[in-house]
Amino acid sequence: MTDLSIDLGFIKLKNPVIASSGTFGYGLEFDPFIDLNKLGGIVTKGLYFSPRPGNPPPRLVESSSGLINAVGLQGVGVKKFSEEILPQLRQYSTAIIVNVCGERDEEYASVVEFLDKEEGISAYELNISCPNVEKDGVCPALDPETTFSVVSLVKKNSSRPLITKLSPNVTDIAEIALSAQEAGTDALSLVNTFLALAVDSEARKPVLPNVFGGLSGPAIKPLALRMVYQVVSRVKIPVIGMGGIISAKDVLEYLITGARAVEVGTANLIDPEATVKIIDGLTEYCQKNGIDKIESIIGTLKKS
Amino acid sequence: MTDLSIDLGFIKLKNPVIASSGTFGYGLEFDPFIDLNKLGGIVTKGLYFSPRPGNPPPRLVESSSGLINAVGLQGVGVKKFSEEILPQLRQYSTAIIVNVCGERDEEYASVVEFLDKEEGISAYELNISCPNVEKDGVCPALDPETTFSVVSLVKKNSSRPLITKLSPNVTDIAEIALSAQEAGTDALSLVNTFLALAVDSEARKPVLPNVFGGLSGPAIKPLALRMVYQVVSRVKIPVIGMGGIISAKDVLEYLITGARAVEVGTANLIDPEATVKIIDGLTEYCQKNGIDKIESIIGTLKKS
Amino acid sequence: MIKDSQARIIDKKSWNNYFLFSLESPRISSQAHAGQFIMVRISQHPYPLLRRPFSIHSKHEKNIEIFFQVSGLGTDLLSQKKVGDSLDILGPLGKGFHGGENLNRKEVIAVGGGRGIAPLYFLAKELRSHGASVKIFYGGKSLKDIPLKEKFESEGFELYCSTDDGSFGFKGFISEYLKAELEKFTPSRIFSCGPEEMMRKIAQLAKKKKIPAEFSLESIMGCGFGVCWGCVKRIKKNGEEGWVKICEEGPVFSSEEIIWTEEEK
Amino acid sequence: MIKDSQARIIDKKSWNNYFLFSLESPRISSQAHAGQFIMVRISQHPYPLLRRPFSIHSKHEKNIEIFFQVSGLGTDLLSQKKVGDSLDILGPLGKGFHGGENLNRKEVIAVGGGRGIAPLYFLAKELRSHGASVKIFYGGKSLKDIPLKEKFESEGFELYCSTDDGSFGFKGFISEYLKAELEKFTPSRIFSCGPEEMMRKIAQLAKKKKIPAEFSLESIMGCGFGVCWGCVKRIKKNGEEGWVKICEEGPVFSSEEIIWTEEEK
Ligand SMILES: Cc1cc2nc3c(=O)[nH]c(=O)nc-3n(C[C@H](O)[C@H](O)[C@H](O)COP(=O)(O)OP(=O)(O)OC[C@H]3O[C@@H](n4cnc5c(N)ncnc54)[C@H](O)[C@@H]3O)c2cc1C
Ligand SMILES: Cc1cc2nc3c(=O)[nH]c(=O)nc-3n(C[C@H](O)[C@H](O)[C@H](O)COP(=O)(O)OP(=O)(O)OC[C@H]3O[C@@H](n4cnc5c(N)ncnc54)[C@H](O)[C@@H]3O)c2cc1C
Ligand SMILES: Cc1cc2nc3c(=O)[nH]c(=O)nc-3n(C[C@H](O)[C@H](O)[C@H](O)COP(=O)(O)O)c2cc1C
Ligand SMILES: Cc1cc2nc3c(=O)[nH]c(=O)nc-3n(C[C@H](O)[C@H](O)[C@H](O)COP(=O)(O)O)c2cc1C
Ligand code: FES
Ligand code: FES
Repeated sequence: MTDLSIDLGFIKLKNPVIASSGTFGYGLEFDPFIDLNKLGGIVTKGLYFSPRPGNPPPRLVESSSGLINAVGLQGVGVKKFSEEILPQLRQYSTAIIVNVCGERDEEYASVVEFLDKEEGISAYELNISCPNVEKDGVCPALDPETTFSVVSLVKKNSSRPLITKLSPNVTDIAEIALSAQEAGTDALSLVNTFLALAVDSEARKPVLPNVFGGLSGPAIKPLALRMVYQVVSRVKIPVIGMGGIISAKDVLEYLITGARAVEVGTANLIDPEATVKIIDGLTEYCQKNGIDKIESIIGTLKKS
Repeated sequence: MTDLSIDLGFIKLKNPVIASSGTFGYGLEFDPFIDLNKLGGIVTKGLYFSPRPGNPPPRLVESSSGLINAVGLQGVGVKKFSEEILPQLRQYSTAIIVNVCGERDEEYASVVEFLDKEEGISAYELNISCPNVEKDGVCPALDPETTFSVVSLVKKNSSRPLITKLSPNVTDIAEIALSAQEAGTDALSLVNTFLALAVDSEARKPVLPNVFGGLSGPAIKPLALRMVYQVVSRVKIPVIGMGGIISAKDVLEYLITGARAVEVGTANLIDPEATVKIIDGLTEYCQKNGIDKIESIIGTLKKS
Repeated sequence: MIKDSQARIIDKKSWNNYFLFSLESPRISSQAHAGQFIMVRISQHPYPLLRRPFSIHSKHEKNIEIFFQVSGLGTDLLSQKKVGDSLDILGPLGKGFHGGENLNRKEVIAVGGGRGIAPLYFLAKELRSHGASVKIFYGGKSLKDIPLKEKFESEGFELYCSTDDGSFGFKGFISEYLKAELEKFTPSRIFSCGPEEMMRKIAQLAKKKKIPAEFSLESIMGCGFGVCWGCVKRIKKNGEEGWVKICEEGPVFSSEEIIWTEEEK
Repeated sequence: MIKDSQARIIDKKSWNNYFLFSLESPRISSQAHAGQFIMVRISQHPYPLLRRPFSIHSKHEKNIEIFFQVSGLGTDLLSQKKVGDSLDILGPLGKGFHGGENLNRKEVIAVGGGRGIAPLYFLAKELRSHGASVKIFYGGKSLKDIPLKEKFESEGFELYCSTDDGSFGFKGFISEYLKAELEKFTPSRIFSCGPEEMMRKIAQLAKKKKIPAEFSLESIMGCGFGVCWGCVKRIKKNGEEGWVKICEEGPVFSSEEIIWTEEEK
């Protein structure tokens, strides 16, 4: 029997495969397609304190092996989430992680404060890295100080483990990672989407009314994997890797590089069974290669 | 008659399509395939003062719609370049731009000093942004101060126009652009490749012995285009855009966004006729749309 | 919602750049209603990346049909698939058309423009099975853009065609033809699918004449099953206006629900 | 060097995951020498992105052949092309084998492992046309990995086969078979193409026996025509050692030129 479980310290996952925020709805939408109990975890769609309208359409545009989105974190707000969605999610035996958003540090803190009273949440993922909320792609994760400020405030207000989600749109992601670690985050997840522009050459205007969007999907994998590499060697806390994962092989690359778990995003849109297929692929890989515990491959990347 | 010519101020190009450094050899290799006189310009392979061995193989790995390279600027050095290559290149009537490299600021300066005595060079492109020379991807273009220092030194030592090539691996590329402008560069070209990692999950090691490589090709286009957008609104000097261009439509997107010319890289490897086909495509586009001068579309992106 | 990764193409017809595929997918077929759609995976590789949405054009026992126009890379690649190939599809998705009941002896109109005709064949047959008498208004740029003409005729639907260039039927937009005909009679309902500009005009007509109307909207879709929030349109429901996912709540909405955006170009 | 974007596949054979394509490309055919290769564009879209290199397996008037094994995505997609499809190819590239002259009555050996047999058919015919008597050593993992056996036999070449599992011919590596045979006679030249490990062993044998030898190397190629510096191997030429582009200076080098790297795994 292959053991796919992963210990993040503050939480034990059935396996390293977590569905990523914004690409998995509130989780329940996948029930017709897969057994949600099989997942390592689910990160719910970005949640602000109040309901959010999101950006005007078009919100999506495809690029070569990539997807650019400017959804702009449309969502239901904490109240509706707690009353209508969480009770349903609780019934599944998988880690429920809530992706927490805010316009200012205080909003992040109040989301966490509100949710702290609710049961059935395993951890918070602090989304300080969404590139398509403010017009110019600015977000707290671009700077070590703004990162420190929001992470430490939220940590103070939360009784649950905190995963801080980093932005790839920086010169030195390890610097931001260290700042988040210093501020008390329990883990890091990386990366959020890459700031991108698509231009409609016929209309001579940006395809997205928001101008910028965030690039995700296979196109970004080599960049995201590099960032995981840069971060794991510098921090002590667990790192959850993501960006362009569509197969078990992709997951192995992240784990070998040093991520302790991964999130699968865009792949869910293309194939609602993606997460489960990947988990099956991991089991198969371990069996073929005589690996009893998948944890044993984490961070085994040889110096070249 | 459609006028594809572009005035960069310091140099007039036949058309906005320049072959990019490192993907076009020393230019001559394309002679069997295309008429080099048709190009807007050619940027030769990165040139250090002395010959350079480059990195051990494998140097290339393909990713989804992208190419990761760690060639490491293997090259012949200024002496052989001036004696054997430049005399042949001079015979073509297209702008010859030499991509200048250096391990320290002084080496950049001495390359330029040496070449200043040679005829037939239209401009230098200062490559301060190659991510696969130093093991960790560090290069001068990651920081406004190191950028300022090398650009101003080279500018002092050069009698020719200077194009500074920027790195995409930064938080705020406009800040670096402004620093290069202040240091006296005549133009900017962006972007060089994105710092990337490919992992061989079977061997559990990086695919490239150099560990990191630079990602180019269609995968990066939305990111590169975004950076051109961010830079053109902040600087006064001309911007040459590049990243993932494979068609005339891609070029139009860059020009509309505000680039005054473009460089075509990876596309040359896939199709040695790529540049000429793109130029033909631009002519066709202009004719169809009643555009007399292609310059008229530069920077015409509407606010969304 | 079912994922059928082995929906075999059992028949293929084409007219210029319009294609009709018959897909064997018993489970999807058994659940499908008019106005619902499927998401088709074009490639097993990440290029093109996303699935593409297509209305269910008709169903016959174990099979469903899609009718599409080549409009870009994805549809181009799809059009090259051959009989015997299998497609990976999700469906039936969305809520489809609503007004299919109590139509006995009533006259209803379905207006399709270009590829927008796709869902109206299924709808027309469903409406007829509910007792309605269905008139089809079918517009295209030119004769070659109304390839389903014969198909509707052979099923005995009353057909009103228009072409922009006058190469067949009424010369002008289908909305203009409809406007002229609405002077002569008043249907109890209008259903429509096609370019947004066409649908907006029809919505205005329907409003003026106080005819209930439903429209099938298009949007770029990331997933088709409600998880990406990519496909929203401005919709007013229960007095509240907001960005509503058309893959989940639509793609069909009534004229009162849709906030038409102004032509942008 | 020619770009032929319309090289039509006029014949296709296959054995398990080995494929033989005959391509109509008169201009490339007329210039081709044994050991040269072509770069094949797999997709008109950017996935997979790069062309893939294949040795010229043979030429017949207007046609060239390639023989390849499915080893990944690119070769998999290539194997799905059909007779009548056109390929976009560049060639002939590289310098090919050198030792093709003054071989009258001389005995030479060509050793191929797996897909590495590809260039040796063209070579063997060229060598024979220069008067040499050619022995072919052909190794594979199993019988199914030496599909060109009959083809060489029917051309009358003396064939020595080995399989790792002993399912056909000598049981063991082809280099071991060669070693055993070299006890019996000494050829005037050895030519080889196949896995690096195999070629290294053959180079050692050749060196010990002082037999001049040439090897066709493989490498990941970005362009195939010398502009990306991606394909380098460690080569010593005129006393100088360095990273040499094998697409331009090779892919064939003599044993003295090649600096064999140690097995890494
Ligand atoms: C619910 C629904 C049902 C549809 N039913 C049909 C149908 O039955 N028959 C048919 O021919 N077409 C239908 N469409 C439109 C069809 O999905 C698009 O034509 C197709 O996705 C274009 O893909 P492409 O790769 O060929 O084009 P691309 O190269 O992706 O784009 C070409 C053009 O099509 C637009 N486009 C891309 N994706 C979509 C999309 N999802 N919806 C609308 N426009 C898009 C792009 O903005 C661009 O202008 C439907 C769309 C929706 C949302
Ligand atoms: C000069 C030359 C001539 C060749 N001739 C033949 C031939 O006649 N018949 C034949 O079957 N094969 C030949 N090859 C090898 C062939 O090019 C590769 O098998 C092919 O490129 C793999 O592509 P892929 O997309 O199927 O595999 P990928 O998915 O790209 O990779 C699969 C495996 O193949 C390796 N690989 C990828 N590209 C190359 C490459 N260019 N060279 C070597 N290994 C590679 C990868 O590292 C990986 O291990 C030749 C290679 C060279 C350099
Ligand atoms: C449509 C869409 C919506 C997203 N919404 C969120 C979000 O609400 N919160 C968040 O932290 N990340 C969001 N993301 C980012 C993803 O969670 C993930 O970080 C990113 O897509 C990279 O992973 P991938 O390449 O596997 O998609 C979104 C991504 C997409 C494509
Ligand atoms: C194989 C290879 C070698 C390169 N060598 C150089 C170089 O010597 N100097 C340089 O400034 N850029 C070099 N580049 C970067 C390209 O000039 C270009 O900036 C980058 O590839 C992005 O453009 P593209 O997506 O069109 O390829 C190289 C790129 C590739 C793929
Ligand atoms: S297409 Fe994803 S939510 Fe509608
Ligand atoms: S493959 Fe590009 S130089 Fe050899």
